[in-house]
Amino acid sequence: MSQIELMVAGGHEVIMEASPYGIEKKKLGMWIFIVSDACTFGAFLFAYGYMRIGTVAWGTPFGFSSILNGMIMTAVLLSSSLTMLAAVRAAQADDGAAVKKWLGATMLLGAIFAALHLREWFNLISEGWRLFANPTGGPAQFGATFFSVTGLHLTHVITGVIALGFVARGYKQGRYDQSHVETAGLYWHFVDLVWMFVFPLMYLMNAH
Amino acid sequence: MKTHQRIGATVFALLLIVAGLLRSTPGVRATAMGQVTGTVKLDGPAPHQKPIDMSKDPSCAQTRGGAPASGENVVVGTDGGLANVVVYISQGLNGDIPVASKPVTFEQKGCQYVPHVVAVNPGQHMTILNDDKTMHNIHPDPKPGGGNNAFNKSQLGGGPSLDVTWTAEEIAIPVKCNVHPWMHAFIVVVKGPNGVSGGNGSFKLENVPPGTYTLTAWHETYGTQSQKVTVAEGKPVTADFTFKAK
Amino acid sequence: MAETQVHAAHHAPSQGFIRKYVFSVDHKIIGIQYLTLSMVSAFIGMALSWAMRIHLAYPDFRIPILGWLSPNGAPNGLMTPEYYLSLMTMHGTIMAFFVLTAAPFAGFGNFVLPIQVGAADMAFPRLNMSSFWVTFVGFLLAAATFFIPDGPPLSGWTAYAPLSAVGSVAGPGQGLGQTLWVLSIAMFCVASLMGALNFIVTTLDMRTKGLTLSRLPLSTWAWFIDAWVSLLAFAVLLPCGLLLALDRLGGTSFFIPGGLVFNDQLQPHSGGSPLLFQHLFWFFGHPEVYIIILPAFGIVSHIFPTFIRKPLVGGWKVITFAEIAVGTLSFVVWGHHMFVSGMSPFMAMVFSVPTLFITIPSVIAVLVWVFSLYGANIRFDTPMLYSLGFVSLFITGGIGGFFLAQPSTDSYLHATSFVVGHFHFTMGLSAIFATFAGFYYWYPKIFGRTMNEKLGKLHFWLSFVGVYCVFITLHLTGFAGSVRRYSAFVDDFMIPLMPAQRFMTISALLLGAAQFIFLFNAIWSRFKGPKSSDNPWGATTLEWATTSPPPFDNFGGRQLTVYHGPMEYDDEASVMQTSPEASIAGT
Amino acid sequence: MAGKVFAVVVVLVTLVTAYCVVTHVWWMPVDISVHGPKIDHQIEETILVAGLLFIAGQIVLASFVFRYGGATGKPKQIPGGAKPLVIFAFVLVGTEVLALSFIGSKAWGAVYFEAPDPSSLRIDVQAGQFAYYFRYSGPDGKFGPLHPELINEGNQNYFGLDPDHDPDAKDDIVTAEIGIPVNKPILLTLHSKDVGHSFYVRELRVQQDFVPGLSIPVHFTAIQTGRYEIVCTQLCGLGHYNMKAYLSVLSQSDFDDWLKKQAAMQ
Repeated sequence: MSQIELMVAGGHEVIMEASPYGIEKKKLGMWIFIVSDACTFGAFLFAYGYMRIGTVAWGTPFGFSSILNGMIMTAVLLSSSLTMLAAVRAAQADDGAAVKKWLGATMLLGAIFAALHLREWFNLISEGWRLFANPTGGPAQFGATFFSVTGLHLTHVITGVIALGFVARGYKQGRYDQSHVETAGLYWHFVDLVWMFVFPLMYLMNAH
Repeated sequence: MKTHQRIGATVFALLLIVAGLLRSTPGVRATAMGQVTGTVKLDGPAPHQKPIDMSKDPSCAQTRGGAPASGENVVVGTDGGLANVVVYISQGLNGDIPVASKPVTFEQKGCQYVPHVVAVNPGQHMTILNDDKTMHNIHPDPKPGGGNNAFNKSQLGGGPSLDVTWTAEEIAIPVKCNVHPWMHAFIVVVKGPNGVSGGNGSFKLENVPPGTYTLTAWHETYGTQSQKVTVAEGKPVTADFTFKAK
Repeated sequence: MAETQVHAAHHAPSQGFIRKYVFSVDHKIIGIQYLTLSMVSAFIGMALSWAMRIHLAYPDFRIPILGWLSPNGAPNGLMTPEYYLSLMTMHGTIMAFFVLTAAPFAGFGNFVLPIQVGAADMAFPRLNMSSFWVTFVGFLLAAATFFIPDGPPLSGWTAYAPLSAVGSVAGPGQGLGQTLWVLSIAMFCVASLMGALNFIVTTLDMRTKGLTLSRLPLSTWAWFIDAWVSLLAFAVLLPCGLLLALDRLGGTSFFIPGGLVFNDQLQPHSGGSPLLFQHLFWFFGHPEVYIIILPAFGIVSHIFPTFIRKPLVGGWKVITFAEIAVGTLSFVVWGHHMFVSGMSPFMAMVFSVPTLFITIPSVIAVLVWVFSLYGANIRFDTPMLYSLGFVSLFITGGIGGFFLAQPSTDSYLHATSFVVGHFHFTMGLSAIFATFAGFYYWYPKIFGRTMNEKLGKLHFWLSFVGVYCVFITLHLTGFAGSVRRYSAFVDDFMIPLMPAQRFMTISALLLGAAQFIFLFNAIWSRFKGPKSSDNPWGATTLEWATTSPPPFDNFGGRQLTVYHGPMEYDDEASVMQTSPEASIAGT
Repeated sequence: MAGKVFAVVVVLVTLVTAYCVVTHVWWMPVDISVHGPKIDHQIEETILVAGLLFIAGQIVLASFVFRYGGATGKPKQIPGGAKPLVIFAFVLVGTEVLALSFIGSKAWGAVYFEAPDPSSLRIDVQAGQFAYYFRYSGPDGKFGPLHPELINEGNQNYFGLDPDHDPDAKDDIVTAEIGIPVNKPILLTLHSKDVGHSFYVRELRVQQDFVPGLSIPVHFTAIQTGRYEIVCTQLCGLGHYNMKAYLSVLSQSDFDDWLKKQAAMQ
């Protein structure tokens, strides 16, 4: 619903000027959030880079299977961006069934990503990696940075899956409209984009 | 109603008095207490104790009146008497072991701890005094999980005394002052009678109930030694220890 | 959260005390809540500074109330060194975050900005409410540190690692107290980010018809720029705090290097870098001082035209671009806090140049204010006096910056009381003066009553002179090498400075006492002050185009149209922004 | 009225401040280092530049407030509008800050970019809560390696030396006070055993933080004998205010005697 319709819905005959940039306020808010969140991720990755440069004998625990797992995760997350795109398209076309279908697909892919990621985590943990421990006896910085950076990303993914669930339900019940789907889509693409930084930095650079 | 209350109150008061009397009766049969005395000696040359440079805080030298200070890890008196050895009963005490009622004093004087080693009972009060013009922080560091709480607290020069108690037995809690890093001391928390050897190596355990005990001597550098003693009513027993210099 | 529901809520004020005054989504109530929280915090912070100043100048003076509050920290009312440092840490934290960041930005911004853009509320009212309540929880966490056995942390508001990261081995207060502190700051970050987001979207999206960016009131401009700086800076402090919390609670070593020995015991950490903490902290920390001062710029630039009865020199553009330049440059100067920290000396020079160049936009802003007075008809109401006081303090504070921006001179003055004097002038008292200006200015709008002018002026004179007495003296003792963050002066070197210490303490006590005049005035006028008209100052912006206090939806459902910029003044004449009359000042 | 009072107060405050700075009511102590005069000169230079801005700014503010208080006729803008102000700020202040950057960076470079003299006397400095300790390499000219796990302040092993196993550590001399020969280049290596500390000697015009995990070099030459305070300026905990040591600048022969005496005390 645009600003103009909103004002009418509020019972006012006066018409408020539409947003100067033609962006609905939730979407604008999401963009601003993304700017801020990018800074947060940036600071985490800066800390990682700082640690990485300053540490001799950095632990590189990832073998072929982990990298393969990471590639699959990347593929899954990228596909979820595509399904998200389809959901937004469907919302724009006002195709409720399709929105439901594509949002469901996105959530499923997000959940698969999270599951694969957690599998990787548990592998590392069973190998003895912790936030503060390196099973090979070297510096513990890999564990600290890997778990915190990917943990932050994983939190974003899981939050996203839950949020998509709310959006899907709201859309089905008619409380939410296309703008909500688009806003959620913005967030989802951002989470994907972040992964495009996290994957090479945290996985590829730590392959032995 | 009124009478009931009065009777109730009287009964209650009587009960309190009886309970108090019971409580104050010592668990051990009141007999004449024994005493253990002895001397701790060091066999061999005493290691060199480094002099301490206190120039960091000029007020230390002032309070010392220019008296030089040196490390106190091994303090040997005349005739090879070893000071700062805690002698206590490590086995044989049973039942309700009384807690010494007199507080021990632990002073900071001339930027050193006096005494360098102090022994207390769990629950016994310890009075910490700062006789210096400068601020000290008292920083005991008991083993984690041992029941005693670490703390780190400053005490201004001439400031009010601190009152501390320890809850669990612990042989040698190190104490430090971070403002004057050379300052260190040990607090030994043991149950029952105990004594710390003085400058000539002599010590005394008072109020030891008759019985057979394992007597243990602990020194911060040389570790522990034990021996059996039998204490009879009202008779002083002698027990000597000799530590071998490393 | 359907849009329609929120929208409907704007126009039907919630019923019941709790929904109306406590968990209110009304930006005006939230603004007042922020201002109240700041005022309480400010008096707490001031009391802490009193205690510290008394202790410094009269070390044997007993402060019984401290002995009662913390028998451990101040036995018999005599402060221990660790308690002094705890009070200092909390003074810095409370003042920097809960007063200086909260009052001029979140407080006035919340109350005024939506009205100034002609909106019924902020873009996201519920988010706005959460901002305040998250801030409040953060405040409670910080305040709670006073009541835990170990006391508040003592690592300063900058919480440098590893002192703040290793836990209680580093000293009293570094256990639970420091953990609560980190959580409190993380809360504050989250709240500030939500607030900044709301401010930006409201300014961009909620403006009424005809209110182009070039017609925005200068205060709105400043809040808008400030929101951007907040958004980027707090987004970095948050991870900085999270990593610090991980070091403290998760056993990581982001900020803790290997080989540390506390109490003769080797610590289990390895591989971290204390400099990483400093980089992350100051990447936030320097913009933070501009987060504090930019709203002050805005408030003063907004008040000036009303009381000089003409537009500022250069119109909205010069001052606004100066603010944008300051905000942008603030992100590339953080290294000047680290000149003597072991950072590469080459980097010191790299950071020195932008630090010196940030002077240029600041000087432009000052020149705009000063030269706007030329040929004016200045009215000296209390808000204007405070604005003029702000300009004077800001000039004085800015001058100290020259010394601290150059690594060579900073290497002598760093960590002396010169720095303390400098930042109290620039970001502390300047921002406080602007806040007072805003308070006296908007009070009639907020409460519908006018504050007592005589008491206001008395408050101003005492404050103005008091500030100079205290903080110029700090500069001077700094030249003499008096070191900051000392809980007592035992050096041979510092003892000759004791007369200066006593002078500052007495001045600070008087300065603080003057604030009670303000407190009395603010509370008394709320109930007994003369009723105010809708536009008592003859101002032109939208907040004066509605009743005092404004109705629930700000304009009673009216949709305003804006025809002019905010500075339509010409002597007695002025044209409201909403008036279709011809422009008289060409804005 | 209020405007006139304001103007008078501002002028008074400005004059008193300027007086205090110019007459050095509280001032920097005597300078005893070779590089110090460069820093002092830079401070004087900055006082001149910034002081002029300060006085000019306050006086102009005061005079405008004095002159334009109340109704003085139809308001007018300054001739030329904001352009001259912006140009002034860019050109004059810009030149000023550029000049300060250049001259200041020379002073900075002279202190920090100059390589330490190879013949410098090397001294290790260890800071910890809340004291400094200093280490001289002894006759062999070599510092023994450090073993943090061996640090035991009660035994006065402040650095964590292991003289029983490290031959280089055998003759290391650890002192609580730093003695240096006058007119000889000194190279300190700063390391901290616990938290951040700082090494500040006002008379030397040296202030440098200790950063745990880093070894930071500092070099200087003292040109005047005497005993000076070293104080900590980086908040390090409850004993921060009491964390200090003394620097003794001695003649070469006094220094040799002093070091011998310290060696005997090990």
